[in-house]
Amino acid sequence: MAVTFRVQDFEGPLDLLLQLVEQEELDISNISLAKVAEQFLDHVNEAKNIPPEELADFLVVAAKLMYMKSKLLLPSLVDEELEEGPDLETQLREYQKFVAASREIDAMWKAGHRSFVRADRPMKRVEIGFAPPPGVTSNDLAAIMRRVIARIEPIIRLPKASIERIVSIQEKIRDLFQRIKSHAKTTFHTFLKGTESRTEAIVSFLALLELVKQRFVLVDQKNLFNDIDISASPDAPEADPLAHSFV
Amino acid sequence: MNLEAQLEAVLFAAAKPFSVRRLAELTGQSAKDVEAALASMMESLDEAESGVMLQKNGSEYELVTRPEVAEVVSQVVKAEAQGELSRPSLEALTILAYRGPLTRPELEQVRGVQSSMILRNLMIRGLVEEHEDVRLGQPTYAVTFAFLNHLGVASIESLPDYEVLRGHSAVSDVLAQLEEPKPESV
Amino acid sequence: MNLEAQLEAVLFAAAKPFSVRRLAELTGQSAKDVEAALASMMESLDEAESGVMLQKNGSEYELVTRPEVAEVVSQVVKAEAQGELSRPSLEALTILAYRGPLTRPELEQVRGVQSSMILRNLMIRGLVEEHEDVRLGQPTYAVTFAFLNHLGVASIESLPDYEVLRGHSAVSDVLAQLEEPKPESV
Repeated sequence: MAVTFRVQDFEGPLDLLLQLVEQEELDISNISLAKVAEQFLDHVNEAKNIPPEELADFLVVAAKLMYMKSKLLLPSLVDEELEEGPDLETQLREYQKFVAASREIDAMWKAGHRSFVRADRPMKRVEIGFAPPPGVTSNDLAAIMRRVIARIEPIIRLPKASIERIVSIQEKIRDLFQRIKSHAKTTFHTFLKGTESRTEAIVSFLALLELVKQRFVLVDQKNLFNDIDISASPDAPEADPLAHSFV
Repeated sequence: MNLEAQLEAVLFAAAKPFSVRRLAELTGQSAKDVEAALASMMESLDEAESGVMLQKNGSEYELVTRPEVAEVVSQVVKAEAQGELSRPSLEALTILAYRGPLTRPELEQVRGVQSSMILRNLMIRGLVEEHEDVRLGQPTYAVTFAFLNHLGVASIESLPDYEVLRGHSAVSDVLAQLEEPKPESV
Repeated sequence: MNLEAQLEAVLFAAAKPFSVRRLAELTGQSAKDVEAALASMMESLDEAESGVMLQKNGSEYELVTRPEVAEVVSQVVKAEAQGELSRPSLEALTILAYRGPLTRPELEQVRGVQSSMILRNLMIRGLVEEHEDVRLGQPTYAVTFAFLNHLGVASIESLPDYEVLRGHSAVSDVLAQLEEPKPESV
């Protein structure tokens, strides 16, 4: 689907989602969220400046949106793992309130009507002299320094950990693609069954949607309440779907 | 001399925030009496239209100048320069101000995006601090006096629409869904 | 806001004596009006039995604590200056011991927390001092010889595991981030 308009810079998945809903002049509801699902995916696809450590959060929201959209078409479709966690509609309503409040805070921040604390009198220093902390040893210092270092380490690792997480999502999609090709035919529930965590279910689901979108697979549902059959498309393009996927 | 005068003198002389507990220790009075005296001090400073007000953040108190006189006071004291706030910073500060103290996963739940770098940057700027109380094994974070000072408010309760945003049940609903940890938070 | 409140706020925040002439300049009012406002302030502080009073010394005025509360105030100042160090203070002191001299932004980058009050407190206690070398236009800070002496070590290098902890890559890496542009500007 073509993107019908460009949103302004966005800061996180809920911000993007809110901007899409507001620009379409929709209320926040499950139906309107489903309506903007594909636009959301397109924006995530095209955005160049999503920090790697935030990409996974965008993918989580994308998966929820696509799941909501699928459910509107196929009410029988229920995935317990995707049902878990916060309800996106509630989450977005709350987020909207805080965005509004943050604009007022910003105005106050810029107004310059600030309070001042009392200046420190330089006299104090002269009065006190040397006051070492009682009972502190050099071994205590070494222990504290080790704690400080332990606290820094995750911060240093953050970008690396994010990249590792994205790489693992890519590997997962590659793996799923192979599974579909080799089995030729599978069903939607089988597809989600092997997944262990919510993230994995989301990734599986996203992979499927990508493959459908890029015409690698065909989906077919015999009856309204039946499972969805998935099969490799006979005229699947030769290109690697990963080249076009958004992860 | 009465407790209120003692507390006022201590807050004035030390020129830093004190917790109710610490003030009770220092004056040898019960926390309840200290709280009552502080409430009375807040009221009398307001009534007297003093240039000084008592600011409250959580269970801590500090004496500061009233925002209405900021212009004349800024001629004699320099406040630490704080530039503008980016949108993510503003968002995180607003959520922590109205809903804090919050753990990092709770903040991330409301923002919908991982927030460890934002929290770290706000702590380095002195606008957010880690609190003593831990929830579900996680440290909690709240806005600082430096943040309240910059806005010129006596307490977070005086922020616009405080009751509505603080007490909204839907926020609690969202947060209640947090009992299970987020999958693989980085 | 009224003149009295403006004067009170100026005297409170600046924490030093002011002449009537200077106060008149700051507020843009006549010396006569300033004097009248100061007289009124003196009276209302007395009537309210505040812990703070307006002291006149020659032609200069200063807000000070009332002598009746001197005891509790000096106790507080002493306790604050000589008692145990808070955990955050001890942490800052340790970082400066192992990794100093550091500028304030560098110390804050390693701690992940704003540290100006803590740094001031450590200097007041004679545990930390400003160093000669300046980096990026910022003064640097290191622990004092008196503090090392107190710990019973002859030099910084004799601190336990000095080489390993000082040279740890996590600390160097996080300090290196100070020079790079931040991923998210706060």
